[in-house]
Amino acid sequence: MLTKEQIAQRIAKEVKKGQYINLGIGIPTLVANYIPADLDVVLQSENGLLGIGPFPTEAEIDPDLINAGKQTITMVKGSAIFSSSESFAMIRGGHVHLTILGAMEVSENGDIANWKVPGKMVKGMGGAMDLVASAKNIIVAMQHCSKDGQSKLLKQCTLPITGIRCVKKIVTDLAVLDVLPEGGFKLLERAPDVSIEEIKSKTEGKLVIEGSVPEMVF
Amino acid sequence: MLTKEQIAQRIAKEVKKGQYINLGIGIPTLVANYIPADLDVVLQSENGLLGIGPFPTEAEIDPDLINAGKQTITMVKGSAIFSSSESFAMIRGGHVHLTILGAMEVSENGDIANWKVPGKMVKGMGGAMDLVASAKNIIVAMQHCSKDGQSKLLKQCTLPITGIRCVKKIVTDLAVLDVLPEGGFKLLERAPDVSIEEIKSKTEGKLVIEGSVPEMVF
Amino acid sequence: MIDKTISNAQAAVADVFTGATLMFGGFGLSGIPENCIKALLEKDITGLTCISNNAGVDDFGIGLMLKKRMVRKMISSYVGENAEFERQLLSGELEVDLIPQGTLAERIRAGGAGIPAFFTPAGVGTEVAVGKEVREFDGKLYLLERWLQADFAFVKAWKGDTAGNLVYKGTARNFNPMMAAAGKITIAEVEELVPVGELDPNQIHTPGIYVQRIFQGVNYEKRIEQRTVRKV
Amino acid sequence: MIDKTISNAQAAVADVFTGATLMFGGFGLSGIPENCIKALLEKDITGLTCISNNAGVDDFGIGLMLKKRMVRKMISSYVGENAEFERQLLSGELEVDLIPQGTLAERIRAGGAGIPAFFTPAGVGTEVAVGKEVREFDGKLYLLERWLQADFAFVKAWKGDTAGNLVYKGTARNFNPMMAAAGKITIAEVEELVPVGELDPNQIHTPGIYVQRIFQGVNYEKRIEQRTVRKV
Repeated sequence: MLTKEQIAQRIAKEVKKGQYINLGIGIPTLVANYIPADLDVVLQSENGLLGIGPFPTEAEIDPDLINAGKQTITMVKGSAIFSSSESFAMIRGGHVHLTILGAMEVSENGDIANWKVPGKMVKGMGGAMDLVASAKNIIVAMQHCSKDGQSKLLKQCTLPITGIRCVKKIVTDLAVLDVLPEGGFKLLERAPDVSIEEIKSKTEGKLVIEGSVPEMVF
Repeated sequence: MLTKEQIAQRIAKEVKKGQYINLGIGIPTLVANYIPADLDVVLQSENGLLGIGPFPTEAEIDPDLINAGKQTITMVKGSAIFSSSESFAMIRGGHVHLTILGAMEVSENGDIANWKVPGKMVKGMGGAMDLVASAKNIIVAMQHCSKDGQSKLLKQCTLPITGIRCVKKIVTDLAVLDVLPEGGFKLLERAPDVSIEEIKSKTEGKLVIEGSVPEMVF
Repeated sequence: MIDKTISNAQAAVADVFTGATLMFGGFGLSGIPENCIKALLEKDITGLTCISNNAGVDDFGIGLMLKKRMVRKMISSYVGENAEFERQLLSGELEVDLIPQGTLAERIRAGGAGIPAFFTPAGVGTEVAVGKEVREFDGKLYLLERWLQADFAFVKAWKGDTAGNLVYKGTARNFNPMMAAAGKITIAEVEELVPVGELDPNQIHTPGIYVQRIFQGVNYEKRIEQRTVRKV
Repeated sequence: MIDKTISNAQAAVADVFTGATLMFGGFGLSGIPENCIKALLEKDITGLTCISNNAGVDDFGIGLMLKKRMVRKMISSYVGENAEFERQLLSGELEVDLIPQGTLAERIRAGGAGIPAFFTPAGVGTEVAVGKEVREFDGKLYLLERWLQADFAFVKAWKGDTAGNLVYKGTARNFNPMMAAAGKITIAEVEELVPVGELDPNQIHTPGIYVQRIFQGVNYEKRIEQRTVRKV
């Protein structure tokens, strides 16, 4: 089973040179730590920044410079600041190459649920619905099962969904899976020491296995 | 009968303090010469400038600073530059208080025709259709009759129209007229030494005359 | 150019009325019009509809207006960093309209730009789509969304001139420029108010045409929600 | 950040193909991508659809592409400062789609912003409305207009950095920022190309995300159409 850091590390391998990337809160944020500098990627923050840098030192803190998680940040060289409407024009227009975000459920046709749990206080979808409706490539980082052991890879989402037919790839603590255009989770890689049987038993949606399924290599 | 300069001078009296104004090509451009400086109006150029200044001296000419008529211009203090989409956002959003433009025909319900003559080379509407569809107040500056003596204040436009029910006021070489919400040209003022009879005979559309019609005062 | 300076926040908000629709710039607590919010808190008005990406925190920003029960409805993309908010929502005192952040930004932009409606893909197939027209363009589904406008828009800029031209700083820009254009009356508070001619016309973020009143704010707290630092 | 520098205009336009849809920034001759137009003139391509507010003059700008009969269709708001243009139009060699300037600007902005269609009042009741959906919102009539996108967008900026961030100067900005966002491949030519870090992030007009190739142009003529001076 992968740790959160390892999930992030594995997702980082999906990143290509020169991409513009939006990272969601949680595990996706950790991905930044594993992207090699020579890939020259640019991180977008939907509150209006291209070129997120590392967290600031105490001396560098600027209340006028935060990320979408409201954390203080810095800018890298070559950054650009813009308004929220320009930011989502960028997202909606398909200019952001890759969106990495967490999920509570993903269905076998690529629907994602990650914003609302009936009966709990609803905080809002923020930019998630815009991101999943528009990004060219969407990778989900999540645990394979919920805390009470239920599969999060489902035939159909049970929670209110954030977007339809949008997730392209999922990296969990157990596996890497593609969402097939015709529906179904195609098993690409296993986490070290995790058996295909275990993944089968923990995937409620249709699991497609073709040929051998290698262990992830880090 | 008014000269073009006098038409411009009369229109300038319609301008109110602090207004943002878009001036079309021709007589409307001349209006700027008659607006008192203490009215603090701001002239908008739809190619992306608020705050048109006087024409430049030879030394001041900058090819990167032109008006919508493609003439070299200068900026006044407090100007702002923006893109064409922002410029028409401003126009379409009703932020420009007053548009003054020329016309080939105006109908008694406020339709305007000023962009196309069938059989002649069509150059395009430029920003005229956006301006007339959106401005809060539209004043037309034109000759009362065409060169061949036909009235330009009509029951219905005969030329392809630029916009419907938009003209609020007309200043011609003969008269100042309001376009009534219920239709009809209400005669407000006569040019010096022009009789009501002459205006009647040269206005094809419905002319409304109530009470006395004073001569213009300059 | 006309001088749009007003003496202070109290004067700027004097005519804000019960039941008005208000827009507030800011993302989280960054770039919020602190002075105007404080001045509104001194007024005896209620039943407000507030359009703001977030709803402040319990003891700062719009959260203080919620606590004083001035707000009837919030239109936001993300709320509830705020316990009083949750209480009022559950008790039915407060109504909330949650809107995808990009749709919120674009609806406000449309309000300022005279575009009554547009199509966007965000929310297709979700509960956000309920009651909305869905249309296919080039094989993809989109929702029809309407513009948002406000009686008063409150924006915060870094610098401004007396003609209302504004320059923002960093990610404190966020929703401020669109809101400036979408308010019938737009009130700008700035950290530094300068005479016309001092700001470079090429570098204006919000042209003064959108701003009806401007003043230099005082005592900016600029509270940070998530102070995150790296070890050195 | 990735370096988007390309050696020169010839290399930048190498893959522009016959039948492509192209956007050109500029208003009149101000802010046009002079170097890219020259490089396109050297190519053996035809059947182009050109989206540009104007169509140049007989011996400069897009006018030269018309003269070489590379253009099948112009999409513009105002054309015909140009005799050859008129001749081709009357002979049927050239097709022209005339669009109100604000609608043109917004359709391009929509193309970059992922908005497939929007409502605008410009053209209601005129021949521009023929064949278009008309809908009433709040008592006013609007037309439904579609986005515009291009295979290649050519933009001209004052300064740019190697990551593609652009800053324009004066009214040479005009259509350039929206077109930068609406091109599948956007090629920016700049008067001065600087290393990343030299442009203030707060003052970028076009963020580099929209730009795929950038180069420093040479020999800018910046021809003036209406040289108008005042007496001193």
